[in-house]
Amino acid sequence: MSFVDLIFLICGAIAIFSGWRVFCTDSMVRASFFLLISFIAVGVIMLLLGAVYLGVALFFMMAVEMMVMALFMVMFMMNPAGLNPMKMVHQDKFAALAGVVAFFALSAVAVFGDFPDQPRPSDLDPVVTLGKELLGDSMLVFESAGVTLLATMIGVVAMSSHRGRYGDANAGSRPPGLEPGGMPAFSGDQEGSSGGHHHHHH
Amino acid sequence: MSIITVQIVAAALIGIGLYGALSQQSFVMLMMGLELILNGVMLAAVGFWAYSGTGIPEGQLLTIVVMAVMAIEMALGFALVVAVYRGKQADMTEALEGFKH
Amino acid sequence: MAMNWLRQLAAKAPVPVYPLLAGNLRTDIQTMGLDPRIEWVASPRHARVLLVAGELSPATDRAFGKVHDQLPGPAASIWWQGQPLDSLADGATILDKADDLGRVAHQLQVDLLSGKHRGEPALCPDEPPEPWQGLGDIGHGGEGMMGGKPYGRSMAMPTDDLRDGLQLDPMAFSLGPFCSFLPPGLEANVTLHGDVVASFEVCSTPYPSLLPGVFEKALEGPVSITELELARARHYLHQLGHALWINQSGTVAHAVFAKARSLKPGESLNKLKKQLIYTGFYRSAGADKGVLGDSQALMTGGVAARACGRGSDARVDDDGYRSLGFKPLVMDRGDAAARWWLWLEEAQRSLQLAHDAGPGHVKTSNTRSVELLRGASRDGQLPEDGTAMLEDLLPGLEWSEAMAVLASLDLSAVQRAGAGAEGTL
Amino acid sequence: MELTELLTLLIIGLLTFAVGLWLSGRPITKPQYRAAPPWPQRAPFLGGGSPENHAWNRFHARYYPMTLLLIAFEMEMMFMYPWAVVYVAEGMKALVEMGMFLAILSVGIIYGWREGAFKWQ
Amino acid sequence: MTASLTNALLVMAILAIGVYLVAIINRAWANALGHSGAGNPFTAPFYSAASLWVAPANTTEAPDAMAWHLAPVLYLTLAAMGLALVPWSQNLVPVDLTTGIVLWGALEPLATVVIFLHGWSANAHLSMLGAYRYVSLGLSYLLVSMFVLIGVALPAESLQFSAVVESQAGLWNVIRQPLGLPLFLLVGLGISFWGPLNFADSNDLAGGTSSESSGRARLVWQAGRAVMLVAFSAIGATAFLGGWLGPVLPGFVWMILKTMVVLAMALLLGQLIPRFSPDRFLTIAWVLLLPLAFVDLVWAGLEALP
Repeated sequence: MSFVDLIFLICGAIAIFSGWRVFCTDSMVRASFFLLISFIAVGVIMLLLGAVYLGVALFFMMAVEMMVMALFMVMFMMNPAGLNPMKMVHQDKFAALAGVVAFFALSAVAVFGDFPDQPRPSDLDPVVTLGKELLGDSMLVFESAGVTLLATMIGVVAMSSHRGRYGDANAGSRPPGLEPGGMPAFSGDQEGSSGGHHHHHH
Repeated sequence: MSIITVQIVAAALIGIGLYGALSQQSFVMLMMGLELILNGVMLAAVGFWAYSGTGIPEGQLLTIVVMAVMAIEMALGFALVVAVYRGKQADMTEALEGFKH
Repeated sequence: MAMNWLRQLAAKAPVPVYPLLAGNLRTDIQTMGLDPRIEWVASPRHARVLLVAGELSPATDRAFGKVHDQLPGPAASIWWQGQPLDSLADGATILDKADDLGRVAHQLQVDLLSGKHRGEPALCPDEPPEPWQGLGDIGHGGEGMMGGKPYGRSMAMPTDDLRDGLQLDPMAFSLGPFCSFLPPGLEANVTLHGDVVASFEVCSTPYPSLLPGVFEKALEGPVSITELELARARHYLHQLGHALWINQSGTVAHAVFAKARSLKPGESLNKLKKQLIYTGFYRSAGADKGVLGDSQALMTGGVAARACGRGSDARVDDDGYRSLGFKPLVMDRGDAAARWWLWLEEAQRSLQLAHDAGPGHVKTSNTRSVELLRGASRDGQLPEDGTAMLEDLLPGLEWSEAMAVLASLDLSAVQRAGAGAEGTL
Repeated sequence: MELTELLTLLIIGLLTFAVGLWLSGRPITKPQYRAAPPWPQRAPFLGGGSPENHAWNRFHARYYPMTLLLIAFEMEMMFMYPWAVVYVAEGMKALVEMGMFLAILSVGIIYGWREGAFKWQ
Repeated sequence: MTASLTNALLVMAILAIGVYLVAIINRAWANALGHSGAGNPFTAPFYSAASLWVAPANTTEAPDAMAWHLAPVLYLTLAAMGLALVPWSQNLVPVDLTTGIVLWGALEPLATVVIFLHGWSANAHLSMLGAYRYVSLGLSYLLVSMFVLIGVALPAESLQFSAVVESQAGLWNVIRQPLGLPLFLLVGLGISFWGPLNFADSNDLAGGTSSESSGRARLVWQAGRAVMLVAFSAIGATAFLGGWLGPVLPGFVWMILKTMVVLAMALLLGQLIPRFSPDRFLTIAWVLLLPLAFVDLVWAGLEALP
């Protein structure tokens, strides 16, 4: 077993272990950062596979995304630090079964499938080929990504902003019905009052 | 490290992610599950790219597209969480059902 | 006792001291901090020695105990201008002269590091804020999602937000009276939404500031304007230095305090003024916040009122000042930066007045109405405490802005130390 | 070879981590179970005041619209790095394409600015 | 393997010297600005470090114990990894990654995560405020930093720091892309939360994220900040001041000199400029600095075209 194999095994184990920890830790902040660790481990595997750009880029993309994830976790989750232990799951058994089935099915594909198994050319520079591709054949992908991201940005601002163009985003909506210490109430009588954000009824 | 081991790791990530996405009540935790699935997909894509023998850039491009999907999913997901919370002060997936008129 | 080499090195470091002000003594503390053998720290966690300045009142005993116990032990206290607490009186270090602090603190540090001084006993009982052990599934003390008191404290419940429509948990706590970033003695119940102040309720007002000796005398009879104005300039520079420190310009603040220690009549503060302008101090956090309303400005008086365009300055009623061609300095912006600006301008002008008054030994003539460091005395009436206005002024401000606004206002009541008592001069 | 560089980076990371762990001393991991500083010392510092609740609660991060914009906008960095490498080789074409891309995204930034996304909510 | 180890030890040595250097320069500036208590710049850092070393550790009532313990260590580690990317001379590059610029870009948000964890894990109010405030800064200077560094990657046609240095053989980037270095200085103050951008550990929060920590944990935290500042200065010198390039003197001497120039500039700014309001800095970063970074990039792009 070579050194690379060893590091691959360690990183694979870290990625899977911390991915699993995400769903069994009480603290939301910990959960987000366990996910980040999982991503970082995958990024290291990518580096080992020779994807020098994607591996490193995964670090910065995911560091930002998980930071934001943690922010929103803490903003909107009750008991964000898991001071009281909790388990907020439904259809637990079914979900676990689905996960296991998916794992075995995909592994079977990996083991029994017939994939090319040759190392990539040693003189290949992954960053340069990617750049050429972006400016050449896949230019459409590139530019349409720009438009999609623009749409996302506008949608995000419109949905989350309080000071909407047409006044308060929640003007006319009723105060929420939450019993102190209880679960959030979402009874039907509150519907129809949410006139401020009808634009995301897709 | 070979294509098979890499794909098995990816499969495990996808499996765990699927479990999370199906079981979690909270919308933000559900997104974590989705992220984990996409994490596995990205790893698989890079694995195929690395062992394809040609190093065609499409493999990398696929990974980037997955990342973009992830970013968009997260941004829109959180914006939705904010909007729902503003109206109902809830972050549960069930609360979203109120929006399915 | 023998010390290992690390402790010997550590003993040579400036003593980290947390200043606990049990009286309105910030100016003195700032001057004492010029001693290179000590270093004021912002949190008691960073300190090895606690300096208790002033006389503790029984009302603050509990709060004192809390801060005292938050120094990581072994730690010890130095008492200055006040009697040690009974429980700590045994072997207490008492400081007689402010200049001695460096030597005394250093000796205490050596004793603490060498183990000769074993540290002071804790004042609060060693138990969690609420009993928690044994409750809940894992003995954490809470149950359900938000219920109980996990780990000894309860969890917050959401409330309406003041700006945004999101109902999230407020952060509520009481602050003070021994916070280095609040006026000494100010105790407040603060509610934060995010890091924006949602409510600021004053529980106990800051310690009254005692008039410096020369101002005492000015209320009794004529005093030399030179002396009076030098004291004034020093005071304003110290205020400005505190604002600089709050805004993370510790080095500049230190230099300002050093300058204030040895002010000379006629000295120019132009260099400092330019430096503050060019480094953007007047545009730092909170600079454009804290605009006082009319009644608030009148209540505060002095510089704060003049920064709001109210030209009241008792010095215009004084023949001594009139003979020097005195005119009040007025600005009309009324925000924190305007007050900082005027502090420096007033200090500069005071130095000029001190210089002009010097040769002829011009004296004050009006004892009925004297311009004090904050506001004016009218017929023996001294300015009263104005901290109540903070309850209107601070809500809505982001935390650092709120703290900067606090550092731009001097709201404590003014008191006479009594005839003949020594002031801060 | 890239792997050697990565190995060096790994060694540096691990070495610093180990040194840092040693420097920061023995951890007080479970304060409630082990000999730890006394309770009053561990109370949050509020200058003599006391908190009503835990600090850990639903905190209103007032810059949240910015973070959402950032997630979307940051995606564009993924495209920019490979673009930068081939920029000189591709010349004017690369400049125009990236200019278009950035111009599109700038619209999003300007929109966000107009809607007050870069302010404390 | 041997080469890797030697390089790693070299970086560790630079790390230790760097912390000392930051302490010296900072005190020297303080003395120059009229701070009488800064002490002898050469010996005082040792005393202060020893003082922190012997101070007892602290913890809080219910901290996230693992994060509380690891955050300072991780911050130091990130700083060391940043330092590892610096090419000290043509032949002396500890880690010459082909995507070094991207890795530096990744260290910044990772540092944000760690700083947030440091403030969060204490479960104390003032440190939490510092942590949240820092995140708003950390997430908004990030794009500026990335654009500015992509600007220097354009003429180099590479994301490798050594290639960036070689591309400056004709003219340094500080002249070719005049907006780059000033913008990057702000990034440096941000990543090490120094001076005007010290939102995390500020005086108005009684020390912010470190208000609850003491002793050796605090020593590691402060050392991490210093190393981060050194790493940033060295990267700045590499990207804008031509790295090891220079006449007469050997390359690494030039590199050290240039690093010290950037470091001294950052430290001076840190002492002179008061802290920004977090609220306002958010707006400034997106509305002023980001467009300026765009301009810098376009400038760099037009300049790099043959």
